[in-house]
Amino acid sequence: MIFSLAVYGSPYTYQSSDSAYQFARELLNQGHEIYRIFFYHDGVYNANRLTIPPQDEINISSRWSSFAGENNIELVVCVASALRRGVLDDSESRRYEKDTHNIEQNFTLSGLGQLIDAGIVSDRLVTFGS
Amino acid sequence: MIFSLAVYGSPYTYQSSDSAYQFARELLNQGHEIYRIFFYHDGVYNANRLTIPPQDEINISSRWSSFAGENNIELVVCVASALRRGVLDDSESRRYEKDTHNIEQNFTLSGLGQLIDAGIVSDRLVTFGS
Amino acid sequence: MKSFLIITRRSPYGTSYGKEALDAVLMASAFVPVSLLFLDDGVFQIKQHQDADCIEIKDYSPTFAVLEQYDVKNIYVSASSLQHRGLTEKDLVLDVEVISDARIANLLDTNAVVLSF
Amino acid sequence: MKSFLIITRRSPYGTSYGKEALDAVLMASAFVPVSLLFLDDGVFQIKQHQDADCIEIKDYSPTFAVLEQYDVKNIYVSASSLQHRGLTEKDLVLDVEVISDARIANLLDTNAVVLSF
Amino acid sequence: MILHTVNKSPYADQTLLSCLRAASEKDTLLLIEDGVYGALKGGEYSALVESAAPRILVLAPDLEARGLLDKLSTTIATVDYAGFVELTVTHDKVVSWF
Amino acid sequence: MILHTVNKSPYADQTLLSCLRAASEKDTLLLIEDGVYGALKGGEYSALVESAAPRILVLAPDLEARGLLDKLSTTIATVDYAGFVELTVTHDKVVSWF
Repeated sequence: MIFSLAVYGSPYTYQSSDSAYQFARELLNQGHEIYRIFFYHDGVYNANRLTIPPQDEINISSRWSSFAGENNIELVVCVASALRRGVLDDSESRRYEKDTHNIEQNFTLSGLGQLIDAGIVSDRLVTFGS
Repeated sequence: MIFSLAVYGSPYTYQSSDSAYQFARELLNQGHEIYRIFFYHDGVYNANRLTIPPQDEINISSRWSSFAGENNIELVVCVASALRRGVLDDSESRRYEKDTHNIEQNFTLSGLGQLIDAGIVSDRLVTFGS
Repeated sequence: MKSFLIITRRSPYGTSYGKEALDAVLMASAFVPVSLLFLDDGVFQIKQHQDADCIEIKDYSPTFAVLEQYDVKNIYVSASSLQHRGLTEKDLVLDVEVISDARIANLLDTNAVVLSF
Repeated sequence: MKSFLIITRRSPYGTSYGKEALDAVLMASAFVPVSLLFLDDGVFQIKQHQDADCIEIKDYSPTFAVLEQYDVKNIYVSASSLQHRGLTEKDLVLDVEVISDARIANLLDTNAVVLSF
Repeated sequence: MILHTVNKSPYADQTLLSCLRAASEKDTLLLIEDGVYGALKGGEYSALVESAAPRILVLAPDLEARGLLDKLSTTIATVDYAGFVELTVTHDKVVSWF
Repeated sequence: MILHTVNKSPYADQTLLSCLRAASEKDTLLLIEDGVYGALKGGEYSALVESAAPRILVLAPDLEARGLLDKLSTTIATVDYAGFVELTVTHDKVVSWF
């Protein structure tokens, strides 16, 4: 089956990104396809590449990034949610004349339409809320 | 009287930073002193200088920064909370070999001891939770 | 074409979920048939007389009032949620269909995709 | 010297508040007399047999069990919170004083600073 | 004498109930943010709040923002931010429930 | 046939009650994250959950993480993440309550 996931919780604060990751990994184990993982609300902070967790804890944004890279999965961050919360890619950073960007590799900023599209295209859309 | 505030909510997502700001402004109106405003939990995102709110909305991190600058108030961000959530100053950024930092002017990263100290020194410590 | 049900369960301003639900409704309405359900504290999203200027937050409740212009025709509010909160239809900014819990179960059943906020 | 009361009201892992309360207790204990109160879902912080490895989150409950070593001697748990949840003292990782709601009101009164998480 | 603040709706969350269990008669409860929904008249929690032992107040700007001035329980008084600050001065400490 | 997930403790939050009001008899409820506290035996919400019309399951790793294996209500079965995924396949859609 084709799945998409939506993640709304900030990493390290809410369990929702951990749950979404465990669920996503199990989807691939069972041979399902992940069409898209969409980050909305405080979930956009999952894409912040500046996170430095303690050494005995997992780096959540790197974990998503490796997972997506290895399995060719789209990680889409809602651009409107991300801009107001200060998660920028290179192009938004330039457009708004900021001196840097902070988005982790393999994450893409895009519109909320990508969440609706994920709902249309996927057999199942599973939300991990906060 | 001497006041300190603690802010735990992420900006734009929870009202707690708005409430804390309104309260802080009124403290000064009434002639009280603000010893420190301490950002903990997802409140550390208040210090992210990369936020780009829509034009008809307030920039919460700039608002804190101006308020602190004009009134000489200490804005302290819990360093442990901030590192794991990816809010870095120049020195932490270098220490962990990141290529940039994202802390807004007039915010300082420091230890959780600064919250305890604020409780000891201030006549009142008021928490704005999420 | 798959139909979407969007549910808003949170009160306004305390968290941003209400605003984000509204954005999702507007976006979805451009592509698919959308129903919107105000449930639990979500019913407060459409309470009349909101004025968030006084807390320096942007007031988005007027947009809920004009959703019909965006082809969002199926707008529902939970009868039990209103009743628990001492509210009636007259307290709301827009005409909505007030529905029972059984009808809500039916809405969940008949829409292909359910997004909750 | 001002005394601090730290209250933890949230369950573990769903949010990080429990871990942050623990950090605050450890920090405060270096400077001031600290009391710690487990209230509401906070009582689940000290439920025995936790093992967060299975959800790949760091398990901090063992630190609660050794708080006495950090000079945190006054550790309380709400009797009504335990009872509502079907728990007893025997379910907990450390020896705590189980106290009534009236005693909790008294703790709030007698400590100079109250931090809640 | 404690000023308790509560920022969660009792219709969504148990925080107000928990605060009421711990508060003393001489304390004051201030409902802020989504806590103001506790000040509604005619709702499921109205009787409980109206008969609570501590004095209960509500933060006017948060009430007004949510369009609830016409729904305020008649036994509950409002304060603005100036009043909120004054309450923190006249009480010995503030305990936040969230 | 719907799979409902609930991730909030009923002792803190009304979300589980709300889900139960909206769920049909033929649906399944899966308690995840802090939702697993709804599966406790001997608590205030145990009778309600045990007598609920829809089938109620609990996510084992979240239960185990919280040290609740010894407190699980005898009428509630557990599933692991593999079982969670299978439930999303065997039900028509997933509705998340949080």
